[in-house]
Formats: sequence, structure tokens, C-alpha cells
Amino acid sequence: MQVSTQTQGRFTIATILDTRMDATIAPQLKHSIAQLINEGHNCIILDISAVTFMDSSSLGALVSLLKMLGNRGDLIITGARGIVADLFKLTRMDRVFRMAVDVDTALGASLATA
Amino acid sequence: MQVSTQTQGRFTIATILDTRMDATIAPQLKHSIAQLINEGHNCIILDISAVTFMDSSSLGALVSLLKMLGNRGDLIITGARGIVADLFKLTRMDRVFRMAVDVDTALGASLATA
Amino acid sequence: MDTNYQEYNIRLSIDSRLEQVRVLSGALRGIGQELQLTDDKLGQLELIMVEAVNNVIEHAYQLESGNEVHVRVEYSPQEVHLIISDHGQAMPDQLHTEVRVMPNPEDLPEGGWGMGLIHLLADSIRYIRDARGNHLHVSKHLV
Amino acid sequence: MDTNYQEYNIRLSIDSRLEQVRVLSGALRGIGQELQLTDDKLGQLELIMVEAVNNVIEHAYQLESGNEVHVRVEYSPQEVHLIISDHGQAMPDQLHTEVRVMPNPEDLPEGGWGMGLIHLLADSIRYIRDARGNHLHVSKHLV
Ligand SMILES: Nc1ncnc2c1ncn2[C@@H]1O[C@H](COP(=O)(O)OP(=O)(O)O)[C@@H](O)[C@H]1O
Ligand SMILES: Nc1ncnc2c1ncn2[C@@H]1O[C@H](COP(=O)(O)OP(=O)(O)O)[C@@H](O)[C@H]1O
Repeated sequence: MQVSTQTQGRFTIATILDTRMDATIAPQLKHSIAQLINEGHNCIILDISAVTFMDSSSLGALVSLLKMLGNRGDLIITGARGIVADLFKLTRMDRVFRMAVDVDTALGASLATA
Repeated sequence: MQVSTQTQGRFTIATILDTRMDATIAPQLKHSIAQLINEGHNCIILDISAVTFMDSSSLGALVSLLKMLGNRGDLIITGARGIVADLFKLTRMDRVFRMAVDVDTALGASLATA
Repeated sequence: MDTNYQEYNIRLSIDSRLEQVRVLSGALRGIGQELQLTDDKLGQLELIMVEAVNNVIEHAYQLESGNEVHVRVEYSPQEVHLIISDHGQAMPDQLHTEVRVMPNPEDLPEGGWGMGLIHLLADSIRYIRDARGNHLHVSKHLV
Repeated sequence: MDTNYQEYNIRLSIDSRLEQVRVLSGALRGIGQELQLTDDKLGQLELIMVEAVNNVIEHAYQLESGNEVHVRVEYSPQEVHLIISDHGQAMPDQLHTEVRVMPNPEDLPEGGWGMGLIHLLADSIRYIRDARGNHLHVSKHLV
């Protein structure tokens, strides 16, 4: 799996470059974001706008990351669309994750509530 | 199979609207163009620019149409690209058919040689 | 054998390894595009198929490779059927007979959504066990 | 069974009817796109597969429906193998052992290009007959 990271103020923006997040990718995803968290990046914006397909194993990996952060930090998911957005809605996990249409909106919303 | 026809001077431009010309389509293709020929349309530009895949059965159908026309008329193939253009080259049937990159070029060339 | 020329039928199969599932997805998407399904329907069919196939590999075959996972795709302009077959352990009955309750989001679940998603996305579900194995039959209306 | 995670393997099958070939094409294109083949290579693979499958349906099965046509797709980053299998009449030997001479264009041929095209497009061809039938094994380099 390929992730590119970038810092913007207190946020680390992790962009998933693959178009597919499935059961093979889930452990890698978990590993690379967990590494960011362990390095002290506690406010993460995970941009999945390139992702056209995601299964429930990957959703599970995201939940495990959310738990890892606890209330030490933030995990905001941006850019979910199509069947990926549906997956969050059908499982009602869109209520648990902070979600935004894109990275700029996520950053803007965070400034407003800061 | 879907074909749209249009007249331009002495030419009848038949545009294939399907993206696939295969063994199932070949008899239909033969039938609809043969019908045009029987109605007296002897100068036909067959525009296959929408076609992304063509097999040798369809090539055979085109040859049968060429034979049907004999030297009573013209069959110009326009818009072959990708693997469709390759099919004509690999079989060397690009030497037998009059071919042009697009309809305008075919019309222009015909005027020049008229 | 159906002879209606408007009906299409194709069987796909892979070995029971999670990393093979993406080629199955690719094949399904290609079939759907050839038959001009909408992106919406195709995404839903892909999610149904992947969740069912993941379950087969993870549960019916216990992540043991060397077993076959079959997916049959049947298309008519009215509906698509997906039949996912395996010869591994059978699924517990209540998983396909009852609409499955999704895990509670507040519990921060890390799994357990698979069959629930299939129930939500499919128009009908049937699970059959016969001499050749287990068959999860899912249909989805197109109109 | 290959366990290299970079290798993908999928088996496709349809009934021996020409109108079913397009779903096979769709599946192959979807697989190729998922594995990021170039449009060029994918078009060539599709033409190889369709010519071989048309031959199976028209000649090995004499256009009789109700028989299975199998296509196995094996992918590695170096090459793609297509294995087209049937249990119908076998192909005459000289059709696969010798590079086939294409029909002369001046004769205005209406067919007879199938195996010639496969020879021109493939990097290698092998035809095997065993207890399970006839297998045309075609490979195409990707690099
Ligand atoms: N195809 C199957 N064969 C056998 N058992 C299954 C199968 N699918 C699911 N199960 C069992 O049912 C449970 C719930 O499945 P599911 O709702 O798909 O969620 P998940 O697979 O995410 O745990 C699984 O944990 C497993 O024990
Ligand atoms: N799979 C096959 N099984 C049996 N006979 C075959 C097969 N493929 C081809 N043939 C025979 O070889 C001939 C030449 O085949 P081919 O070069 O593919 O051209 P075409 O199929 O267009 O005639 C066919 O007409 C047929 O008699």
C-alpha cells in the first residue's frame, strides 16, 4: 500500500494513493498509520479520495486506529465517495468517524472549532 | 448492432455506434450495410471510430461487403484505432480497404481524386 | 441452459487466498462495464461479492490456501445474480436466514459487518448446501 | 499452487455460445485494468482470447451450445498466460506447430485469420491434449 504524508499546522495529512482498500491492504494500512501515531502524529487527516473500493476489513482497520488514538488525538476521514461513502453509512460508522468531503474542509472545520 | 447513416454528396456515411464488432455482430453488420448497398448507396464511408474491439469475423464481414460492391462503388473505412487498426495491419487487409483517419479526411481525399 | 440471447452467464474462480480477490473484483467490474451497469450498482455488487468471498476464505476455508472459490455471475436486463460457492465449512444458519443486526457503532467494532452488509445491499439472499458444497445466492435488481 | 503474492490467477468459463464471448472479454479487460496492463497489451490479449474462443465455439464444438469454454488467466509482472480449454474436437496439428501463413489479401478472404493472428500476437504458443480436453496455452511478455 502507498501512503504519502504531509504536515499542515498540527495536522498530518496521510493520503492513500491506492484505489483499493481490501483485506490484503488492511494490515498494511493499520501498520503505516499506527507508525505515524507512534511517532507522535496525533491529529491525522486520512484522505481516501483516490479510493474507489473499500471493504469491511479496511473499515475495521480504521476503527482500530481510532481506538489507538483514544482521546489523545483526532482521525478525520476525507474524500469518501461512491460505494466507499456507502460503506460508512450502511455500517453507521459515519457517526463514529469525523468525516469531511475534502482535506480543505477538514482543516477549515478544525480551525473553526479550535 | 446500431448504425446511424447520413448522406454527404455522393457518400453515405454509416457510423457504427457500438464499441464492439465481434462474431455475434458480424452477421448484423453485413445485413445492415448490404441493405444500404441494395438501396443504391454505392459509395459508403464506414466510420468505426467508436469501435474499441473488432475480431476477424467482423473483418470477414467487411470483406464480403467489399466484394458485394465490386467496382460499382466504394467502401472507405474511417477511424480505426488501437487494436482495431492493428487487426487491419496484421492481416494486411489495410492494403485492400481504402482507409482514412476520419470521415473528413475520407471526404477530402475523395474530392481531390474526383 | 438458458438460450435467451439477452442473458449472460459467466463463472469465475480463484484460489482461496485474500490477495487473489482483487482480480475477481477486476473481472466483475469489467463484466459490469461491458453490460453497462451503472457505477452505483456495480459498486454495490462488488462490495457484496468481496464480503462474501472474504468470508469464504476467512471462515469457510479458515485462511487455508489451495481451495477453490467460485463466483457465478448471471445477468439479465432485470437483475444480476451472484452465486458464491465453496466446499468448506458451512455458514451458521442464522447468518443467512435472519436479517443480521449490524454491530453497534458506539462499541467501536472492528468487524462483524460482512453478512449484514450483504443483507442490506442485496434484494434477496439464499444459502444452499448440496453435494458440491455451499452456495450463497444473492440477487440484485437493476430496474 | 504458486504462493508468490505478486502472481495472480483466475479461471473464467462460459457456455459455448458466441454471444457469451463479450462477457469473457469484459472480464479480461477488467482483470487487465486491475493489474494495470497497458491498453495496447490488453487489446492484444483480448484479440488473442476472442480468436481462440471463437475457434473453440465454431470448430471444436461446431457451434453446439451446452459445452464449457474455459479461460485461465495467469499474471506475473513479467508475463501473462492465457490457457483456453475445451473438450471438443482437437485442432489439426499444423495449426499450432507451424507459424500459420495468413490468407493472401488480394484473394479477398472472408476468414482463416484466427490462428495466424494468435501466432503474430503471442510470444509463445503451446497446444496440449490431455484427459480433460484440449488446451491452447498462449503467453505474452509484459516487459
Ligand atoms: N462463509 C462462511 N462460512 C462459515 N462461517 C462464516 C461464513 N461467513 C461468516 N461466518 C461466521 O459468521 C461470523 C460473522 O460473519 P460476518 O457478519 O460476515 O462478519 P465478519 O466476517 O466481519 O466477522 C464470522 O465471524 C464467522 O464466524
Ligand atoms: N479450436 C479448433 N478446433 C478444431 N479445429 C480448429 C480449431 N481452430 C481452428 N480450427 C480449424 O482450422 C481452420 C483455420 O482456423 P483459423 O486460422 O482460426 O481461421 P478461421 O477460424 O477464421 O477459419 C478452421 O477453419 C478450422 O477448420
